[in-house]
Amino acid sequence: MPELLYREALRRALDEEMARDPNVFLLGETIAERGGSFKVTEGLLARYGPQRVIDTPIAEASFTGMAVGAALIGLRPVVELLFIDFALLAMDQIVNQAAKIEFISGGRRRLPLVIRTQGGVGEGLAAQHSQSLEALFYHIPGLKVVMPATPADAYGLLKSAIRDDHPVVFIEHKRLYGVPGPVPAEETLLPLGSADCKRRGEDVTLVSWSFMVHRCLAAAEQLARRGIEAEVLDLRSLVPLDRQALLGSARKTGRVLIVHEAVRRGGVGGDLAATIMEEAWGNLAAPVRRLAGRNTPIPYSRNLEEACIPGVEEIAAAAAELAAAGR
Amino acid sequence: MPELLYREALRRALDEEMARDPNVFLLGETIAERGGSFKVTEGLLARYGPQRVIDTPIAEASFTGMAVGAALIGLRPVVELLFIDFALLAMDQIVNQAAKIEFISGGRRRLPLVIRTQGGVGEGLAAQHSQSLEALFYHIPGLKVVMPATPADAYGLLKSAIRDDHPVVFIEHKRLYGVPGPVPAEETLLPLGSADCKRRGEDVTLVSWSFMVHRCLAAAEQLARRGIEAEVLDLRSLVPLDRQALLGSARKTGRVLIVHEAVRRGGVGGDLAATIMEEAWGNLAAPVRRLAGRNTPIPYSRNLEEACIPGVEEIAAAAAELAAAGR
Amino acid sequence: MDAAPSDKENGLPPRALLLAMYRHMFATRRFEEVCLDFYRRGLIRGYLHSYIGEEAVAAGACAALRPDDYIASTHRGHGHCIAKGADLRFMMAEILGRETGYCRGRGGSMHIASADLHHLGANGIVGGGIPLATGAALGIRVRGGDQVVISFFSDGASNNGVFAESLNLAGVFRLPVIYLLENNFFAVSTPIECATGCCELAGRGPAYGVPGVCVDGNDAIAVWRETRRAVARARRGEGPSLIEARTFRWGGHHANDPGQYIDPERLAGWKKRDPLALLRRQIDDPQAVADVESRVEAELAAAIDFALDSPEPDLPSFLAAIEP
Amino acid sequence: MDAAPSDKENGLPPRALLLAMYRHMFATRRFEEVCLDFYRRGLIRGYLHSYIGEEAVAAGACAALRPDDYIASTHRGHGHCIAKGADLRFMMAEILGRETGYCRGRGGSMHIASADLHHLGANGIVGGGIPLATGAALGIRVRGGDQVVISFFSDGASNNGVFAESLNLAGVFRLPVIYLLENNFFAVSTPIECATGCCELAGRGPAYGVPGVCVDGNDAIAVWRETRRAVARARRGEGPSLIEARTFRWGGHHANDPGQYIDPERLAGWKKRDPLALLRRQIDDPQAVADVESRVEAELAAAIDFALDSPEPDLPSFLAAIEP
Ligand SMILES: Cc1ncc(C[n+]2csc(CCOP(=O)(O)OP(=O)(O)O)c2C)c(N)n1
Ligand SMILES: Cc1ncc(C[n+]2csc(CCOP(=O)(O)OP(=O)(O)O)c2C)c(N)n1
Ligand SMILES: [Mg+2]
Ligand SMILES: [Mg+2]
Repeated sequence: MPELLYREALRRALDEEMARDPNVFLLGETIAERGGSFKVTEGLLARYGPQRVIDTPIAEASFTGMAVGAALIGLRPVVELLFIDFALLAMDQIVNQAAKIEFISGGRRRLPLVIRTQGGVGEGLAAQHSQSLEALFYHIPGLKVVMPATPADAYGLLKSAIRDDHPVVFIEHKRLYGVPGPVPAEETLLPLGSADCKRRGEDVTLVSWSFMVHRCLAAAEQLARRGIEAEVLDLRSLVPLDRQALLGSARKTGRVLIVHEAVRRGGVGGDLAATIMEEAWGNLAAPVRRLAGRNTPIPYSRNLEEACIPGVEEIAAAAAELAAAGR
Repeated sequence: MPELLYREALRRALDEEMARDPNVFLLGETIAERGGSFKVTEGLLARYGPQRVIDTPIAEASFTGMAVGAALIGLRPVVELLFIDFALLAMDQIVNQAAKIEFISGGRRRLPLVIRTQGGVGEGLAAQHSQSLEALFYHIPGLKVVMPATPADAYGLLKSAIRDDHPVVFIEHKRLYGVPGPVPAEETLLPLGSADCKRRGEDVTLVSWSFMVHRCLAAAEQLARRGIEAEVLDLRSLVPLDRQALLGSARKTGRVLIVHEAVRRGGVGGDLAATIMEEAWGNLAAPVRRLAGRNTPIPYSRNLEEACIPGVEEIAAAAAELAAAGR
Repeated sequence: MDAAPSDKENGLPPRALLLAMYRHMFATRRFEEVCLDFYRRGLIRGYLHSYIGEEAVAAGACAALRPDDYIASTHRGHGHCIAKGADLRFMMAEILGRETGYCRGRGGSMHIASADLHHLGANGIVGGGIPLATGAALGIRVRGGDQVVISFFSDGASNNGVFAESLNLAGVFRLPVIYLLENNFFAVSTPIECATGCCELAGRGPAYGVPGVCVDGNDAIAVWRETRRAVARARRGEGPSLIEARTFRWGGHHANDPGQYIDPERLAGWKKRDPLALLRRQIDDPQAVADVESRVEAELAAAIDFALDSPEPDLPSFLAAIEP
Repeated sequence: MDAAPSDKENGLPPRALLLAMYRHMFATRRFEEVCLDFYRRGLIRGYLHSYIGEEAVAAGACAALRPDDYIASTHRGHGHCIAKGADLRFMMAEILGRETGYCRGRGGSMHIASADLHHLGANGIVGGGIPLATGAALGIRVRGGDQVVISFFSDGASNNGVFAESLNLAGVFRLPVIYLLENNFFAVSTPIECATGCCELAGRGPAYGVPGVCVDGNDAIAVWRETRRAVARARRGEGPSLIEARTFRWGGHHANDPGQYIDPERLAGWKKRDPLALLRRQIDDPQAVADVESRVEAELAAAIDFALDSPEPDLPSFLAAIEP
């Protein structure tokens, strides 16, 4: 399989879908001429022209709303919000409009809309450019939430998101754009709502998504050297959620550690942990544990910044403790 | 103790704090001349004048941001967002500005700001005027979240929120404004972060806040007639959270039902349930259960609307089942 | 702020169009009267915002559209919906929360929408529909075609950021959208002078490269004429327009608001310029008008029967459709 | 768009003020040069937006303020901060992420703020500071006093809704705030003609009842003069002003952006009008200028030493301060 960077995999998905369906078009800030701040859309202006690759002024609320309006008349817009932090300027259009329109119409309208954005800590960008806000969208009926961790997943899930008839918030990670990985040479779609077991193990389950999947895999390697076999489940999409995979692994190992980068309080991990404990109560050897972002805005200084999110050692230590619990 | 309506209790809090501290002022849509859509601010214009009771144009993002700016220079603004749904227009100012400013300054600045708003289902106002969105603020470090259920709590907590040096999102409920209750005649402050046990019981704990507290109390009455003694814990503030009261009651009864009106997926209940199960694992006779809003935008039609949130019977049934579990 | 209209553009609309406009205005007036009555009798819940007094704006503007053009509407949207050709039965059923309504009872008055009518939706968020309309215009451009979009909203919404943003976006992209600002001088109880330092709202257009004109919003023909010009411009690919139509609502903000803050004399002055009476005079054919009116009355009676006979939405199927 | 200035208003600023402006501009220029160098050497992380080329705007505007007046700034904020009187030591320490910085290393370049300086903060959100500045002006009004606020932002931000909303709010409430739009003709790589259909940005003021003027942003004295007039107006309680100052950045959007999209000839033209050279000519006193420059160099050298010698923030105490 050829190797692609995460950003290249995303670009390939956009390219293929734009070639396939003339209703697909892109809009966002500096995505055309400049190819996007993270270079995902590079080259697409040249291929598809300024009618379908559109640079917008800095007006997040309205250009997001415009994508909603275009979707309402049957187009398939893919709008880019440069940082998920900036999605906060467009929340009315995302939550009050995009998420509600299908329901409000009694199911008579379809809203095929993808909102691409990216989040996460890691480049010294401080409190307004480093948030992980998937929980805000996860809570809103009418939105799907997809968060790929690898180039192959980014590719296959973005294609499915574009073909999906409903609004999808597609959250990338700023630290993943330069990460390489194998991507199938032939066209491949991955269904939204299927988790991927990225490592099999019997002793403990690490549940994660996006950038933290890589830390979980690294932690699992460490654990293996200590004789602990961790299963690493990458949820890939939070809505729809692959409950079967989640509960299946939880029942199998009886020990679950949920790892996410977003702040722990009110993070998606709480919902998942509660769900697992409600549904797999009898199979659990210990309560589900959560390792997540600390309850703080993200600081600028390097040494503080890194301490805000779970590290590999920390994951391995928590998993090891959990693996030993109740034995 | 005199009886006041919830709206009157809020008004009294505003009135007393404005009389006490000239830095306190109010701004929002139609709060002055018209006394607010829910009549909370009625009469305050006459007492404090248009300099301190300010009607704004329909520009939620900016007038919320203005409250932040005023707080930054030492005022104590209380800004009203008519519906919590409209807070979605001001999320950048609330989350990227208000919640971050103190931290960003290395703790050198203070932001004494109260955002009053109201949420909830119940008047046929449909999908854009009925949401319960506390989970969005609960997840954001730097914000406090207060949700009173009774006139006395509304009074005492709003006073504390205004005196607090940090941003507080103060969420009222549209169905409570006309509810009466005793309020102490003398000035009283209730600390933020202390839960109130509104009914004692040994068999099962009902954890709730805002409007659902009343349904839990009604359900507890029903349960009592069946010989089940439910404890009803009103959290009153979600941030800060009274962990001691929450875990104490959970350990005592070993059976916890969390009831909230907000959508279950990603609701605050998941976080609380996970926390209780992690911390009180050994004391629980059954997994913590959640009863919450259904995963849908709120419909207009009366029969559908009411079915979207937990009803008294449903709470009583779930609590009874829980009380029987593990016996 | 715009060149003087040519003679041809100042001509009267064809007679059929005049009667169609009147039909929409009369239907709106009567529909609203029935709704207000139903509201007082507890048959309608939630917010009900009456368009009475402003009918000429929707009727005049929509008369300049083709059926395949789009509109986006507001919380005060019944008039737009009727003028875009709505079936009164499905409208009434929606407002009464019935399964047969445009939105199967899920939306209610503030959310009526219909793909068939090319109606993008009423909106409970002030200003919320403006970006949607702008985006529909962008969508038209992307897929090719000469449709246009009208975005209806009022003075209050024009102080919200999305109006400025959208105006700017449409201006720079030269999108086929007409911003129809229904200046009724109030946002709830807030008079326009208390909401802005510059009440000449049409002037906001040029600040973003969009021509702006002000028109008598009680004169359906005047509204039609300006809209027609703006529509033609948009169809030619020359971009957006802003039309400020000055009008007045005859009651409070919603059915529950007595509107005491409205100066009675001022209101009386506006009522003297009743848009329906004005258009009747311009049509100058009492018999034709009476025919229209009686057809509307029959249609409305049928709509009421239809709606009241329709079932409420089915709870089990609603619940079954909710995703886990 | 404004009455012609009176003779007195056209006068030159006092000599001390001229030298103070020059001091701020030179300090900004040199500070930025050091920062760019540190960035390339990996000592500064995150985004670093240089103000080189635009120094006259901040220096001219802040020269019209009292120390107790406020400013709100942007992602491109070093110049504003220096012109408001910042200590280069604490600035440099912040940008290097040290405990001794203005924000104890928590904020970095995009978030410098200081209550002592009456600096409401730089901002990572384009347009984010505009409502804050407007609110500070409201706060001044509420508590009484004659302070004023300057809100700095650039052309890109002027297309965001909060600009229009805030302009309107300040206009209707007649708040003591000056909107200082630094039109540098680009938002990242997007030229202004691609971001708006009307590039005369000062014209947006009158659309909201706020007077707007356009000024040469490379001429510190011209900026000072217009700002002084606007400040006087605001202090008299006559309300807000919009000043569009046209200027140009000499590099890419941030330290990492080569800015290839900038036409080299155009840039060369702007460089010929170097704001520092311009002001030096107006001061016309090489010795005084040299004195200022050498004092700044010494100050800067001390600031660099101070910052590099300062400790990074302490991790355990950071962690201990986090609420559960
Ligand atoms: C974003 C938002 N803010 C506030 C409201 C509450 N609200 C409903 S209608 C209205 C007044 C709108 O005034 P205007 O835009 O002039 O419309 P009109 O009612 O005059 O048609 C307000 C404030 C809302 N629905 N949405
Ligand atoms: C709300 C928001 N959108 C987008 C960005 C990303 N961004 C940072 S600076 C910038 C350009 C700003 O242009 P302008 O306002 O003209 O300021 P200048 O850089 O010219 O000083 C953009 C788009 C942001 N920080 N905030
Ligand atoms: Mg109005
Ligand atoms: Mg710029």
